[in-house]
Amino acid sequence: MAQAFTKTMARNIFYGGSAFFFLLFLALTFDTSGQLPSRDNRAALDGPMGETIAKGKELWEKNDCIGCHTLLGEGAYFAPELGNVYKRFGNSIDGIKGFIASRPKDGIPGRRSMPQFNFTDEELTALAEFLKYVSEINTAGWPPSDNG
Amino acid sequence: MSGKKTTLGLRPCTWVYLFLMTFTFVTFLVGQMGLSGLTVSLLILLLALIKGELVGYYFMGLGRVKGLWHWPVFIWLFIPGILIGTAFYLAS
Amino acid sequence: MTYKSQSVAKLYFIAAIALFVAQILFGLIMGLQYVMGDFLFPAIPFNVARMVHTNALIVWLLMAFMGAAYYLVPEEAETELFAPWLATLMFWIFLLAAGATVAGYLLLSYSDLADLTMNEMLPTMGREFLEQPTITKLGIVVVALAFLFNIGMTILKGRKTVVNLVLLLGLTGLAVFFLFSFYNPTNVVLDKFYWWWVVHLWVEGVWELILGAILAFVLIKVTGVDREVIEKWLYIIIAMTLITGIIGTGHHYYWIGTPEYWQWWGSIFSAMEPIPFFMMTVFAFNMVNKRRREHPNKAATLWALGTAVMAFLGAGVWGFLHTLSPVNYYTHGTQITAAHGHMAFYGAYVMISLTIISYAMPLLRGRNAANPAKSQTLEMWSFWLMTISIVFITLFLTGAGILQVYLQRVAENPQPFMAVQDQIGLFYWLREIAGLIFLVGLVLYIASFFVGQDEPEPAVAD
Amino acid sequence: MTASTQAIPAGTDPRRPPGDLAIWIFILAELGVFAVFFAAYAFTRMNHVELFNQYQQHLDRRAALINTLALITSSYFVVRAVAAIREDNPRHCVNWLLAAVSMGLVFVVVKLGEYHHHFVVEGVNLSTNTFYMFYISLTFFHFMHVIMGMVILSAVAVMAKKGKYSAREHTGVETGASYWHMVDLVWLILFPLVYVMR
Repeated sequence: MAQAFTKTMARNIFYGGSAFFFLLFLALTFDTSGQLPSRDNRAALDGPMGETIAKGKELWEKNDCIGCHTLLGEGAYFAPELGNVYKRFGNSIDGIKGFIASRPKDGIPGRRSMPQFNFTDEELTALAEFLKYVSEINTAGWPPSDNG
Repeated sequence: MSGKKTTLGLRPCTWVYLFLMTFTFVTFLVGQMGLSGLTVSLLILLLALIKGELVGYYFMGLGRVKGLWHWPVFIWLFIPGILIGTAFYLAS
Repeated sequence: MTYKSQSVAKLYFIAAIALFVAQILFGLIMGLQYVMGDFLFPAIPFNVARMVHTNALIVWLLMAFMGAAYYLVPEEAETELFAPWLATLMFWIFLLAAGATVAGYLLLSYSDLADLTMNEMLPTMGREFLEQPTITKLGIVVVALAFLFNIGMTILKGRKTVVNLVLLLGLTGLAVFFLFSFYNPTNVVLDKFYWWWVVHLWVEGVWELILGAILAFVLIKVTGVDREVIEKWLYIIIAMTLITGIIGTGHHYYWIGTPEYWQWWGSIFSAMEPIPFFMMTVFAFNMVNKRRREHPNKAATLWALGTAVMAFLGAGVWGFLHTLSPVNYYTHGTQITAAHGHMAFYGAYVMISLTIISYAMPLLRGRNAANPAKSQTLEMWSFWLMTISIVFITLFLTGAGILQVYLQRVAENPQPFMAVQDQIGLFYWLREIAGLIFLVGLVLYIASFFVGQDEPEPAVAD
Repeated sequence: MTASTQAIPAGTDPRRPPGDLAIWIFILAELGVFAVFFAAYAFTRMNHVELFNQYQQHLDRRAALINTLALITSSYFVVRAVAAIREDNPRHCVNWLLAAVSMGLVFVVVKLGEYHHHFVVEGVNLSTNTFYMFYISLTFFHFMHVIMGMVILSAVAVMAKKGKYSAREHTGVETGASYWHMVDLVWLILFPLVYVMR
């Protein structure tokens, strides 16, 4: 007699369905790759500040900034969103540099405080340029408020 | 092919097939004539839902299934049908 | 325990539980830092505590998965492990690498650790969950390959069951997608895009295959239900998982610079991601209700059912809450995400690990089927304490998140991040208290391994 | 009553849909996705009526007509294939299945022509505008289903050719048929919704 629900069919659906949707995912990825140049602000990376920005990203990673902050909403939720910090600081590179440079070495009693990283001026510029670059990525209007 | 129930010499599924083809032509002609507006849209939608139910009932064979499995295609047509109809109604 | 080589699993399980303890302790430190900002500053800054918290979690889950594989693959394949010595060797390498990495996090500043491990040669550090030094990542790849080789060869020479096949597939996927952690372009959008191929395709993809396989194995053992029935359910559940979960990756591509159609694709498919979890809940309860034997290990059955329910709540329901793009626009990157993360990880992966440990440990320690009643009672207490605590942690974080979203993003005059954090401190305190109760549960859990060891086992009623 | 009623093998549960139940779980999931996509199309159109009406005119309705007819015909052939195997005639079953697959091929060729016009000649993509986003998403997602269905039907045809099916045991044929009808069913709603309703 015909069986109502067979293991073979369940297996075929698993393999077929997974392959099908993975291929669809690859197709969408392919389209995304084609679209990214118009959204991801890569012009800045190819521009005169490109190397500075790359240096900024290295510093961003080397100091684990993502361990407290979010960047475009991803990261830890302990400290403010930085994807739009350039705008929040009034489009000011110097504002960002000044803030990072002025963190107290021993923290603030009873409150969260960003560590003092003792960056050189060049490093501060690189970080600020990196954050400026990120702020100019087209994020479909996110975040909803300048406060991140 | 002996002893099959037929109407005018055609199997029921063949009749369904002819209906589906006809309905499709009607839908196409409405498009070609550039007809638009809520009434036309809803009629086309209704026609599409009927076509869908014909496929579910006769082609998929759910018509002769009893119980819960009689309904999935009907429900599937019904809910998006209502939603699409509502959206077009609100848009006009 | 049927095969001698299964005993290697014990090492992995013990290390997993030890790292679990570390994870919870650092979680409590972080929780306190949320309300007492200067706690342990600058000795253990928040980011360091968080790295230990998340990385210990990942490593202990991997350890538990590997332990589970070393335990159940020989049993399913009905043959000894291909190379037990390799499994032992890899364990020590993995443990040393993990230990050295954590020590590096705690003793050095992160940038010094990066310099020491020559991160600049192949920069992969400093990205969420992938903070490990590049050399540790390479170590993970080596361990994973040796591990896959070992269990792959075991499966090849023995009986091929669906549980083994699915587990192997899941573990292979785990290793393959981890390779994307080595891709780190300067372009932030590309970086994030492929970062999710590790993170999402792990936890909402291949890890669920591992979860399903382990759950199926334990259910076959404790319920005695026909293998055929369980295996076809396993297939259909993991099919739905990948069908919804792969395109479901799109729910991470709303606001990171990717094209906007992902808002549709991601919303539609991830809205369906609760379905496989729901099926898993129905499946687990069905199998237990149809059980053909009363297995004396009640605690393992409880963990298995708990996994099915909590995975559905944490991953399914709490995931769905904020997965639709219009909702996610407001909740992205807030405590709502944290709430979901806690219950989903606990409900799905922590609980499945504890399920297999609960089932296998008594056997690995030379018992016939289960721990004595006293020990099981304590274990079940720890189940309820930890599970209820995590529910409350999730609820408090959800409360914090809703307020945060409102004050920071929706209100007429949105307030700055830190001003909002000050106003939701109460929720963080409550979360910390729930976390302490979780720790009590964890202590009881560990105690359950040591109490009543001289008492007889409950009778096996087959 | 349909012609095939009499040929139901003894012992088949009248409360079960034809084919393997596993495929029906899959079909329900797929239908669910399409239903949400359709509703999303309709409600998004609400806020962009002008845009949708304008770009709908850019679509090739004739091609869509051919494709609809092709899919309906193909579905009909599959019905005949199932009827043939119920009458214990595997040879006819294989022929009907191959006819169905070739109608699927017609669909694929016509659709590729349409895509060529939109993607290459017009230079449209998913990000061009909301209408094209839906048009491409819906039709491409469906297009992949057509290809998947053709693979399934071909596999069933091969099995039938090898004599794996009979009037007594032909769950495989019914399973493939159910999937293919689902592909047809979705298109029957997609065609008027995207190409005609305005």
